[in-house]
Amino acid sequence: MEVESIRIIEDQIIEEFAHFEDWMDKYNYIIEMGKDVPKIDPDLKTDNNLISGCQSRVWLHAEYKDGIVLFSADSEAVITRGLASLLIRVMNKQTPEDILNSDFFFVKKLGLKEHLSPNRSNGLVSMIKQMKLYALAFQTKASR
Amino acid sequence: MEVESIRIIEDQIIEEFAHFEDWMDKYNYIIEMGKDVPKIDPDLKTDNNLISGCQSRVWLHAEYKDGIVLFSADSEAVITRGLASLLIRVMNKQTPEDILNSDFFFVKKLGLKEHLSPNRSNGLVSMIKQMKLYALAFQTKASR
Amino acid sequence: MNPFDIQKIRADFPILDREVYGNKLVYLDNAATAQKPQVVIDAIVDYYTWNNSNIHRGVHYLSQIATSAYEDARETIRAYINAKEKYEVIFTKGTTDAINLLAYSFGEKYIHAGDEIIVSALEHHSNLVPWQILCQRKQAKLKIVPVNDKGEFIFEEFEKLLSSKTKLVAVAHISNALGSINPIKKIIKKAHERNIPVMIDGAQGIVHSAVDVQELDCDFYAFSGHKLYAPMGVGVLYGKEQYLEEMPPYQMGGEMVDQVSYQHTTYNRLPFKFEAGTPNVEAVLGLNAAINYIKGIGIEQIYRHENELLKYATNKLKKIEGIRIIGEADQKAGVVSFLIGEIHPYDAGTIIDHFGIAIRTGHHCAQPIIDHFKIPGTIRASFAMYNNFDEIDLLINAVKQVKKMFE
Amino acid sequence: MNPFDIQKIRADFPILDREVYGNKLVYLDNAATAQKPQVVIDAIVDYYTWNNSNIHRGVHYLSQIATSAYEDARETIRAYINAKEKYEVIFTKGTTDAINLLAYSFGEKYIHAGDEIIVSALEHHSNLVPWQILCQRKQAKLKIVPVNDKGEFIFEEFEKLLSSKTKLVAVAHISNALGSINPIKKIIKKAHERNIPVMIDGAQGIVHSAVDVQELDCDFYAFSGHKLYAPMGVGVLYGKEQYLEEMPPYQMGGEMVDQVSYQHTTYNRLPFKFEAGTPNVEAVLGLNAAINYIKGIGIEQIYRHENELLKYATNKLKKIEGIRIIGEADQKAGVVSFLIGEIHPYDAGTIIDHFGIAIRTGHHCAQPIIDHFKIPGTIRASFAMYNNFDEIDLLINAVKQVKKMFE
Ligand SMILES: Cc1ncc(COP(=O)(O)O)c(C=O)c1O
Ligand SMILES: Cc1ncc(COP(=O)(O)O)c(C=O)c1O
Repeated sequence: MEVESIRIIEDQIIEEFAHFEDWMDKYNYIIEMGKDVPKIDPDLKTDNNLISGCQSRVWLHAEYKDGIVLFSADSEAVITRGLASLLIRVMNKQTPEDILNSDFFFVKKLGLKEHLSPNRSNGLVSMIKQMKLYALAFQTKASR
Repeated sequence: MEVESIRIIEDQIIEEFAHFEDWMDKYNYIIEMGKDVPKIDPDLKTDNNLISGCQSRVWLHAEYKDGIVLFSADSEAVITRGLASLLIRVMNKQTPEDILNSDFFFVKKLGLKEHLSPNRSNGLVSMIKQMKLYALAFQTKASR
Repeated sequence: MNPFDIQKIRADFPILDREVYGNKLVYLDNAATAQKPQVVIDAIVDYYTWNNSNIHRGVHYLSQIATSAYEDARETIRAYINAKEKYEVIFTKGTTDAINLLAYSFGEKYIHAGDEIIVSALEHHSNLVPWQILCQRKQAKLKIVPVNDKGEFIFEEFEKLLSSKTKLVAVAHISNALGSINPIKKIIKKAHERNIPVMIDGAQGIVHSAVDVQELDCDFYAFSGHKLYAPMGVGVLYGKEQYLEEMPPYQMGGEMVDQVSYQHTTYNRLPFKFEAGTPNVEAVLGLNAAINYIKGIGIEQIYRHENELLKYATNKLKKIEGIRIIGEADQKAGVVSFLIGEIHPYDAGTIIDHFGIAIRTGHHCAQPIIDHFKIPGTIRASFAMYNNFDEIDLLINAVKQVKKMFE
Repeated sequence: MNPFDIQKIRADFPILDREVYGNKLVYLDNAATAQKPQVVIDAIVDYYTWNNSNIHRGVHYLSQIATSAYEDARETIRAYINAKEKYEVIFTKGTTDAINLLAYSFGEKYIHAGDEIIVSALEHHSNLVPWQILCQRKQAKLKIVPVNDKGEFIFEEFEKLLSSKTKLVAVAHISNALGSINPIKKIIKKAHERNIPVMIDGAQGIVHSAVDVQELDCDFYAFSGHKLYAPMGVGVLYGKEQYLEEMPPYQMGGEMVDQVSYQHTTYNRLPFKFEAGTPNVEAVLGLNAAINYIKGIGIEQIYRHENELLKYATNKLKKIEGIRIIGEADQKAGVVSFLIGEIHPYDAGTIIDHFGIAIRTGHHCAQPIIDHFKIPGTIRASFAMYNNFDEIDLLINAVKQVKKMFE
C-alpha cells in the first residue's frame, strides 16, 4: 500500500476540522481521536520515551523500519492522546526526510493556538519537536 | 552669662531666614554661617566623631561640663558646616534635658526640606540624631 | 468600617472587564498571582511620569522625592505587619528571593554539620528546595512534618521532630496547593520553648489574613507583592533585628556597602545591608498603593468574603458526583483543589479555560504533597476579594461540561 | 534610517515636562537610571489592564498570552544582543543580581583555592564586591588592573596579570564614574588566548553602544533594564551555553525545578534553571518595549548624539577656570565627571539641584577609582538620548553660579 503524502493527510484533517461549528465539537473530536492512537507497547513506557515539560505524562516511541518511521504514543490526558493521534496519523510511515521537511502546517490551521504557545504545559509543541528529533536520528543513522 | 533658651534662639533664626527672598540668599547665608561654626579640635577629627552616611565627611564632638553640653563640628562641605553651625548655635551650652526635649522645630521652619529627607546623603538629620545621642549619653552618665 | 461592596471592588479592577474566548473573564487563579486595582496601576504610571529616579545617595530633588516615597512605603509595610522597626522590613523581588536570601544568609551564620531544619510536607518548592540545598551544603538534615489525609499539619509529629539539633523551622502560613491554614502560632510557641527560630512562608498567608508579626512572634515572615494585588518584582522579608544584624549579607554591590577598598569592604546598616543594587522603586510604591487599598476595604472583610466563596464552591462541587476535594483541613483559606472522577486535571483545565475561566491545574509547585495523595495533580480554583458567587456558578457549570465530555 | 529628531524624542518622555523648584527639569542623572518613554509606561498599563497572569505552567488563556509575550521578549533581547540561543538570555532583577548570580554559580563550579580573578580599578561596587567575597570564600585572589591618570585601563598591566591561575576576567564595558570605554574586544581576545572566560559588566555599555555578544565573543554580559529606558526590576545575564549548562543554579524554587521529592530534586533546563520564583513579567515586557523603541531610533544615532553632548559639555566646562575633568580617556561615552576648584561636590550638587538640574555627586558606587584620584567624589552629568544642548548650557550656567557662591 502506498502511503499518502504528508500534505494530503494534512489537507484531510483540515477539511474534517472545518466542519466543526464550535470549539466543543472540535475537542469532542480530539477526544474521540484519542482512542485511535497507535498505543505504545507498555514496556516502552520508559523515562526515555517520556516527553518532558508536559502537565500530563506523554510517551512517544518511534521505530525505523524499511526506510519509514513507525510512531506509537500514549498519555495520561485524553486531549494530549488525541493530539498525539492526529500527529501520528500524519507522520506515521513517512520517511525521515519527509518528516524533517514538514512544517506541520496543518497544526496551525486547526485553530488550536492554545496548544502552540511556548507554554511548557503543552504536549503538542514538545511532541512535534520529538518527532523531528527521531526523524533526524534515523536519517543520520541511515546515512552512515 | 545666662544662656538663652532653645526656643528663643530658634525664633531668632526663623526671623532671620524670613527675610530671604529666594533660596540663593538663604544658601549664601548658610555658607556665611559655616565660617562661624565652633571648630572642632583637629585631634578630635577621629572616626569616632565622624557622622556616617553623609556625602561629605562631618565630625561632631560634644563635651559635658558643669551641666551643659559644648558642641564643636567641622565638615568638608561648606553647606554642611553651615547647617552644623545653625544647630550648634541653638544647642550649644544647653542642658542634656533641654536638648532631648527639643523637637528642633526651627529646622522645619527654614524651608530646607531637601535636607530633611531620609536621603542618607544629608548630614542634617544625622547631626540632629547625633546631638540627641550625645545628650542622652550625658544625661545617663549624670544620673548615675 | 464600610460595608463590603463587591460591585465597587470589581469596578476597581480593569482586567475583570476583559473577554476570553467570547466569555467574560472569570479569574480564579489568584493563588498564582492576583489582578491589580486601578490605584496600583496609577501608582506606577504616576511614578514614571513624575518622580522616577534612582534613590538614596542622590542629592537632587527627584532622587529625594523617590527616596522618601520608597522609605514611606517601608513604613506602610512595617505598620501593616506590625513589625517593631522599619529596618526589619527588607525588600526582595519576591517570596522565593526572600527565602533564598534567608537560606543562604541564616545558613552561613547558624547552620552547621549535623544540625536539622524542619519543614512541612505542604511546602511550596520555594520553601523546600532552598532548605534541601542548604542542608546538602552544610551536611545538615531536613526533617519533614507529615500531614494527615485531610491535608493538615500533624502537630504531634512536629513536636516529636523537635530536638536540640533543630536550628530552624520553616513552614507555610497557608498552603497554596490545598489551602490548609497551618497552626503557626502554636508552632512558633512550641519552637520558641527550645529557642528555635521560626520562619513563615507567608506568600498565601498575607493575602487571606491579618498578620501581626509581633503577636505571632515569628522570627521571619516572607511574602510576595504580586499575590497581594501589587506589581510583580517586589517581595518582603521581615526578620527580627537580632538575627538580621548577625546574618551576613547575601548579595553584594550598590547600596549595601558602606566603605569599599580592594583590601576591605564594610557593609551598610539595616535594611540596606540586604538590599544590593538599584531597588525596584516602582514595585515598592505599587505595593504601598496595594496595601493602602486593602486597608481601605479591611483584610477581615476580605477574608470573610473569600471564606464564603470557598464554602459555597466546596459545597457546590461536592454535590457533583465523582468530585474529590483534595485537602479538607478544618482551617482553610482561599483555595479549593479538586479532581473530577478519573479525568486528568490537564484535560479538565483545557476545557474549563474555553469557558473563559482561569483556573490552575498541575502540582502547583508543591509536588511532594501531590505525590502524598498519589494523584497526577489537581484542579485548583483560588479566590480573591473581587470574585463573586456568579463566577463560582460558572465554574460549576464548566465542571459539569467536563464530566459530560470525558465520561 | 530616520533622522534623529530630538524634539520628537523629548515628547515621548512625559517626565521631561516636569518642573523642579519652578524650573523645567533638566535630567542629567541618566547613568543612575534613565527616564521612561510613554511606550514603556503603556506596555506596563496594557499588561496589567489586559493580560496579567503568572506564566509557564498555567494552561489558561491569560497565562498563555503572558507566557508568549514573556518568551517573545526574550527573543527580542536575544536578537538585540545577537546571542546565539534564546536560552542564553537569563532574566534577573538587574546587573547586581546578574553578577551575584554569576559570582555564586560560576564560583561554585570553577573557582578553587589559589585561583585568580581579574577586575579593573574602574569597577562599580556591583562588579567588585561579589568577586571580593567569592575570593574570600574560595581562598582565591582578586587582581586589579590599574588605570592611568586619564582613567584608562592599562592594557599592558592587564597582560602582565594574566597567568595560568587566572580563572575569570570581569570588567566594565563603560565606566559609570568616568565614562571610560574599556577595550573589551582586545581584553576578551587576549584572555581567550589562554582560554580564560570574560564577563562584561554592560550596565552602561548597553546604553551607549550596539552590543553583539557573538562578535565580542564575551562569555557573559550583564545589564539592567532601568538604565536602558525600561522599568526597574529587570536585568539580563547573557551567558554562553557551555558555561550556563555546567553552572549550578543560584536560587531555588518555583519554575527552576523540574522534579522535586524530599530525597532528590532535578533542575529545569535553560533558561529556567536560573529563573527561580515568579518572574517579573511586567518589567520584561517593559524591557521589550524599550528595546523596540531604541531600535526605532537606532543605537548608533543615539550614541552619536550623546557623544556630541559629551564633547559640547566637556569643552564648555573646560572653559570655566578651575574646572577639573576627572577621567579624560580617549574613548569615552555618556558621562562627564568633574570638580569645580576646591568646592566639595556635595556643595555644588546642592546648588545645582536648585536650578532644577539633576546631576549626581559622590563616589558613584565606584569608591576605589575615586580614591585613586585622591578626591572626595565628583560631580557627574550623564547623558541620554533625550538630552539637548540647551540643557547643557543650563548646567554650565549653574556651575558658574556655584563658583560665585563658594569662591
Ligand atoms: C506558599 C508559597 N510560597 C512561595 C511562593 C513563591 O512566590 P514567588 O513565586 O512570588 O516567589 C508561592 C507562590 O507561588 C506560594 O504560594
Ligand atoms: C557599571 C555599572 N555596573 C553595575 C551597576 C549596578 O546596576 P544595578 O544597580 O541596576 O544592579 C551600575 C549601576 O549603577 C553600573 O553603572
